[in-house]
Amino acid sequence: MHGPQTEPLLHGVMAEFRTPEELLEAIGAAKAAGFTKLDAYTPYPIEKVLDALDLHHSKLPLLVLGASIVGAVGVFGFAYWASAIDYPLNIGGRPLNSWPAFIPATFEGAIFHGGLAAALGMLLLNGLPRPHHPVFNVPRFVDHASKDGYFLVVESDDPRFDAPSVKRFLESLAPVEVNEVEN
Amino acid sequence: MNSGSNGGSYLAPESVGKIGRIGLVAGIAGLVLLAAGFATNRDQFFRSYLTGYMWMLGLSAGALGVLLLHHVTRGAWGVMIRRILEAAASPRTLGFAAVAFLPIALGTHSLYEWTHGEVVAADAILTHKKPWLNTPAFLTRSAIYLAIWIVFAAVLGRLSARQDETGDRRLALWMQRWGAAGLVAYLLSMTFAAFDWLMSLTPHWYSTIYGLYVIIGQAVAAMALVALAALLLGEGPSPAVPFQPRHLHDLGKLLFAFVCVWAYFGYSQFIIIWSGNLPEETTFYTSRMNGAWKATTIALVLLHYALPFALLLSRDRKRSARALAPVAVLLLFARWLDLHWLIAPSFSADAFTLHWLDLAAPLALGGFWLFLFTLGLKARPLLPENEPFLKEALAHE
Amino acid sequence: MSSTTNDVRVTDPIAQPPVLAPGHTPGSVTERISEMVHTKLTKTPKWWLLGLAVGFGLLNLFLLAVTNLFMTGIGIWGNNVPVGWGWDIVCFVWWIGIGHAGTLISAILLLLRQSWRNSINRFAEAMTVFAVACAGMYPILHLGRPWLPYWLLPLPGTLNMWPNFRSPLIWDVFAVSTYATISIVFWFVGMLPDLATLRDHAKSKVARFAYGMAALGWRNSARHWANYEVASLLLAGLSTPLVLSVHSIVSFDFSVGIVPGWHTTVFPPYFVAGAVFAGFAMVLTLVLPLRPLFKLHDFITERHLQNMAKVMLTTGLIVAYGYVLEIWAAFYSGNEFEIFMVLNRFTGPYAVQYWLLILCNILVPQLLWFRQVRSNVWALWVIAMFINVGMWLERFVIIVVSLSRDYIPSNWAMYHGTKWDMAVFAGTIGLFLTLLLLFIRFLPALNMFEMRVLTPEATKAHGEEK
Amino acid sequence: MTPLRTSAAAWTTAVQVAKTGARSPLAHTQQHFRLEGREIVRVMSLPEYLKDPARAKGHGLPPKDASLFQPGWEYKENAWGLSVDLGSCFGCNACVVACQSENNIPVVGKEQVGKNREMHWIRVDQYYEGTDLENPEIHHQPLMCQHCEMAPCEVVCPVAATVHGAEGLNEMAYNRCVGTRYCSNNCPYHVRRFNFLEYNGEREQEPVLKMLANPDVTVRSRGVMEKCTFCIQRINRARIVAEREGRAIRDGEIRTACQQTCPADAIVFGNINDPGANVSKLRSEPRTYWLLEELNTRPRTTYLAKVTNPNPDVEAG
Repeated sequence: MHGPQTEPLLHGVMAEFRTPEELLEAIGAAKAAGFTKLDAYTPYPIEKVLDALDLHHSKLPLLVLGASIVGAVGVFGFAYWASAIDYPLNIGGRPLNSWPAFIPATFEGAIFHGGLAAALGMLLLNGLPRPHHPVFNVPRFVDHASKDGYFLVVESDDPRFDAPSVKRFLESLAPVEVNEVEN
Repeated sequence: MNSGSNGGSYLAPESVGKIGRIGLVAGIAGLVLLAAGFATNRDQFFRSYLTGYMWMLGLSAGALGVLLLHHVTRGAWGVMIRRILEAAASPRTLGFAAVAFLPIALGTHSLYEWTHGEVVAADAILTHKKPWLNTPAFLTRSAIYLAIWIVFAAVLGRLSARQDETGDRRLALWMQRWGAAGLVAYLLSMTFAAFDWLMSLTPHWYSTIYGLYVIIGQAVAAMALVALAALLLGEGPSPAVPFQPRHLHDLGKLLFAFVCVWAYFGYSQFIIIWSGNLPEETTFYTSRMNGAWKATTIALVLLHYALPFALLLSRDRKRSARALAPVAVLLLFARWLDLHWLIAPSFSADAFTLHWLDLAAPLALGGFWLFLFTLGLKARPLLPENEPFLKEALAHE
Repeated sequence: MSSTTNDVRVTDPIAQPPVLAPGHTPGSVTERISEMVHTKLTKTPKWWLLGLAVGFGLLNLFLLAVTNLFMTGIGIWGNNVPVGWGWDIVCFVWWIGIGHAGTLISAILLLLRQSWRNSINRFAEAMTVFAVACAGMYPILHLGRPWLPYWLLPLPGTLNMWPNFRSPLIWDVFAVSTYATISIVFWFVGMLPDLATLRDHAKSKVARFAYGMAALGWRNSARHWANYEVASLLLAGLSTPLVLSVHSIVSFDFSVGIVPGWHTTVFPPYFVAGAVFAGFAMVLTLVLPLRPLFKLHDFITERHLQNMAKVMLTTGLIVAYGYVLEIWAAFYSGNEFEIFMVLNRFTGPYAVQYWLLILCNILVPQLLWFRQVRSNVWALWVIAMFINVGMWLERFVIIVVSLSRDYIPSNWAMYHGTKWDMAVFAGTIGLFLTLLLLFIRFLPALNMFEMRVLTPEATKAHGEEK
Repeated sequence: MTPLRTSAAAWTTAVQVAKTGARSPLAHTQQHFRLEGREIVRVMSLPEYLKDPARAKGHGLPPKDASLFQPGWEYKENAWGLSVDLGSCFGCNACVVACQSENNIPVVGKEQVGKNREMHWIRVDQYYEGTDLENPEIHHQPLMCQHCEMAPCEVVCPVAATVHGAEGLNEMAYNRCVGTRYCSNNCPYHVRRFNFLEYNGEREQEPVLKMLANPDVTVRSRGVMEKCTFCIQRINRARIVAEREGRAIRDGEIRTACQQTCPADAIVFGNINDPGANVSKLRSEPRTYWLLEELNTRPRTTYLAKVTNPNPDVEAG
C-alpha cells in the first residue's frame, strides 16, 4: 500500500465518456489491466456499472433490520413499563399489560428507527456529508457529472497507480477528456 | 424429473401427470374416509367438510382473484404464472367446487343455527335476520357466487385460449376489461360468500372486515400454490417454464405482502373489537383469546404470520423455488389452521377439537382438486406464447 | 367501455402513451427541469407571484385565526357536547389522507417497479410532506389547552405520568410523527442527487452554496449509488406498511370508539383506500394546471393521467365497498343503534351532506370507466374536485353526523361550523399553497435523475426493461 | 278519588296570540324528546309489573366473561353506587341546581346553551310518548356520569386524565386534561362537560364572586373536561371523619348534593359492596336496570323502572 504520511498530490486520474456503454467498456478494460481502485460517476444509477464494480454488498439492510428491532422492542418495552410497572392505572377496566393496544406504537417505533437508519446509514456508508471532494476540481466533471457525463476514475491508492501511465491507458479508451484529479 | 426437453413449447413435464395421479389416489382415499365419517358422525362430518371445502375453494378462488388482479394491472409478474393461475381457477376446478358444495347445501341444518325454526322464533335478532338468513336465500346466493366465479374463470380461460390461437393483440385489452369487472364481482361475491358460509355459523356475530380477511387468506393460499407449482415446473436442466430468480423474487414478494396483509386485517378486526369490548362482538374472541382455543390462536399467529414473515424477509429465499417451497407448504397448512380456527370454535367454544375427519376432508377435496389442477396444467402450453408482454416478462433479467 | 372506433384508429390496441415524450436525452431532461429553478428571481412567472400572494394571504388569516383560538379558546369553533369533534378533525383526516398518494407513488410504485412514477413522485412526495404539516397542526390546535401537546409524548415531566398507550390518539401521535419524519427523510433522500445537480448548474454563488450545503456533497459516485439504491428500496419497503398503518391508525381514532357509525371493523382498509383516493385527486388537482403552466407535457404525459385516473377509480370502488358493507352490516346486525345510524344518514338532518358525498365519491368517479373521460384533462380535473369535496364530506358524515345522533336521544343536537372553523381550514390551504409554490420554485419539482433513467440512452444501458 | 283537571283544560281564561314578526332563538338544553323506541326510560303499568316485576330489566348486565379482559378489576372495600328511581322523579330539576352550587359549575348563559354547551353535571331528560300530541305521556330521567366500571371514556384519553379510582369511581384529573374531547365523544351517555371557553373568568376576578365557590371543589379552567364525581369531596370528608373515629363509613353518611336536595328521594347513594346499604337493597329490586347495559360499560348508577297506574277516569277525561 501507499507509504507516505502526507496526502498524495493526486486523487486519481479521471476519464470522461459519452455513453454508459463506453463507460462499461472502459471499466472492463481497466479491470483487465489490473486496476482495483476504480470509481465511476454516472448521472443516474446504472445496474451494470454497479455490477462491473462489484458494489452489491451493502450492509444497509442488516443495519435497518437491527434498528427496526431495537425500535420495536424499545417502544413495546417502554409502553409495558410505563403502563404496568411505573404508573399502573385502572383505565376503563383494561388490564395493566394491555398488549394488544401497545402494538400500533410498537410498529411505528420499528418503522421510525428503521427509516432513520436507512437514511443516516446511507449517508454514513457514503461518507456524507462531505461538501467538497477532489473530483469537483475537474471543471467538466462539475458541468456534466450530474447531467450527461459518464466518468471513470482510477484512484491514486491503487497499487498499480502511476499517473502518466494511467493517463496514457485511459486515453487509449477514446474518452472525451482525461484529467488528473488534484487533491 | 421432467424427461424430455420442451424445446420452448412450454409443455407440462411428465411429473405433472404423476402428481395428478397421486392427487387422485389421495382424493379417493379421502372420499372413503369421508363416507365412513358421514356414516358414523354426521355433525362432525359437515363441520370438517366445510373446513376442507373452504380450504380447497381458497386455492381456486384465490387464484381467480390473483389472476384478475394480474389482468387489471397487466404486471409482468403475472405473465409467467398465468397458466398456473388459469389451471387453478378454471371452470374445471371451480365446477368441481360447485359440485362439492352439495354436501354443504344438504347439511345446512347441521351447520347453521339459523336453519332451526324454533331457535329463530325464540330469538329476536335471528328473527330480524330471517329475510337474509333463510335456507332458500342462502342456497340461491351460494349458487350465484359459484356461478360468478365459474363465469369469470371460463371467460378469462377462453380469452386466453383465443390469444394462443389467433395472437390478436386486442385480446389483452379485453382481458383487462373483464379483469376489472371480475375483480369487482369477485370481491363482492366472495365477501358475501364468507359472510354466508362462515360468518353465519355464529349468526349473532358480525364483522365488516371478515370478507376481506377470508379473501386475503385465499390470496395467500393461491400464491403458496403458485410457489409450489413454480418448483414443479421450473426445476431441472430443461424446465418447462424458465423461471428466473427475478420472477421468483416477485412471487415471493407478493406472498410476503399477502401474508402481511392477512396479519393486518386480522389485527385490525381484533384491536377494534378488543378496544370496543362490546358483548355483541367479543363472543368471537372470548374462547379464542382466553378460552380453549388460545393455543390455536397463538399457533395461528406464529405459523401464518411470524414464521413466514421472518423466513420471507430473506432475499435469497425469495429467489429460489426450492427455498420458497417449505414456506409455501407451511402456509398451505396455516390456511387450513386459519379456517379450522374460524369454524371449529363456533361448534365447540369450550373445548379444543380436532377430529380425524378434519384431516380426511382436505385430503379428499384437495386430492381431487390437485388432479383437476394438473389436468389444467397439461391442457395448454405453460406460457401464453402470444401474450404481448411475454417477451418483456421473460427478458426480465 | 371505449367505442370500437377508438380501437380502429389506434394501430396497436394495447400500446400506451409513453412515460416520457420521445427525443429526450439525460442532458435535455436536466436542463429543462433545472431551468424551472434556475430562472432569475426577476423572471419569476406572474401566476406564481399571484399564487404566492393568495397563499400567503390565507396563511396570515391562519395566524389570525389561531391567535384568536389560543386567546379565547376553542369555543370560537362550533364544537359542542355531543359533537366534540367537528371541522377540526374532519380537516385533520382530510389533509392526512391527501398525503397518502405521495407515499403510495414514491414507495409502493417503486416496489412494483412502475416507471411512470418517476416524473410525478417528487411532486407527490412534497405534497405529502406539506399535507402532513397541515394535518399535523390540527391535533394540537383542537386541544382545549393547546399549549400542552407535549403531554401526549412519552416525556418525563413534573406530573410524573406517562401517556395512555391504550388510546388511539397516542397511536396517532406515534403514527403521524413517524409519518412526518419518514416522509421528510424519504423526500430529502430522493432529492439529494437533484440538489447536487442544482449545485453543479447554479448560476449564482448564493445558489451554489445553498444547494451545495443541501446536497451534502453528493457526487454521483457509483459507490454512492450502490448504497443509495439499497436505501431507496429499504425506505420504500418501510414506507409502504407505514402509509397503510397511518391511515389505519387514523381510522382507529374512530373505530375503536363505540359510537355507531365509528365502530366497524372494515374501517382500516376502507380508510386507507379513501386516503389514496383523495390523495390522487389532489395530485391531479395540482398537476393538471401546473402541466401547462410549466409546459411539462413531455414529462407528465397522458399515460400518467390515465394511470392516476385508474388508481382513483380502483380506490373509489374500494371506498364504495366500505359504504355498502356499512349499510349491509347495520341491517344484518339487527342492532337498533346501527340501523338508526344508517337511516339517519339517509334521511336525517344531514341527509343532504350524505347524498352529496355519495354523488361526489361514488357516482361521479364512475365516469372514469370511460377512456375518453380519462384522457380529457378538463373532465379529470372536475372529477378530482368532486372527489376532494366528497372526501371532506365523507369525514364530516362519519364524524359529525354519527356524533350528533348516537345512543341517548336527549343528547341529540346539531353542529354548525363557524367562520373561525372555516378560517383555520382556509389558512391551512394557504400554508399548503405557500409551501408548494416555494417548493416548485426553489427545489427540483420533478425527479431529474430518475427521469434520466427513462431516456432511451439510459434504458439501453440498463438492460433491464423498466 | 275525584277526577283531576287535566291539561286539556289548563286555563280558565281565553288568551289570544298574534304574530309580531320578531324572531328570537330559544335556548334549550334538550332538543329531541322522542325515545325512538329505545329502552332508555323503562316504564311499565302496574298489571305488567305485577305479572313480571323484572320485566324492565331486559337482558341485564352481560356476563363477566363477555369481556375480553380476564380477570377483571375488583373493588374489595368500598364500591360506590347510585340508584335513581324513575318512578319517584317528577322532573323538578332541584338536583340540577344543587349540583351546580355544590360543584362550582359555571352558568354559561343563553348563547352558549344555544350552542349545546351547558355545563350541568346532572340533567333531567324529558321524553314524550304516546299518540296524543296534546296530552303526551311524559317521562323524566336524571342523567349524570354513570361511573362505568369499564368506562369507554377512559380508554381513549391519550394522557390518562380520566382513570378509575380504587373505589370504582370514574375520576377526572383536571390538571392532566389537555382537552381532546375524545372521552366526551366516546361516552355513550354524553354526560361529560367541556369548558369550551373560560367560563369561570368572572368568578375568578371578582373577590366577592370567588367566595361563592365551594372551597372543597376545584374551579375548572378553560379547555378541560369535567363531569359528575359522585360528590367525591363529600366522600373524602366522610372518609376522614370515619378514619379519625376508627370505623367504616356508615350507610347514609354520604349524601350526594343531588340526593340531599331531591324532594322525592329518588336518588340514593352508597356502598354497593355493603349488602345492608340502602343502595344495595334498591339495586336488588327487580325494577333495577342499567342504562345501555348491552354496551357492557357496567355502570355504577342504576335506574329503577317507572311503574304507572293511571286513574282510568283521568285517562278518559
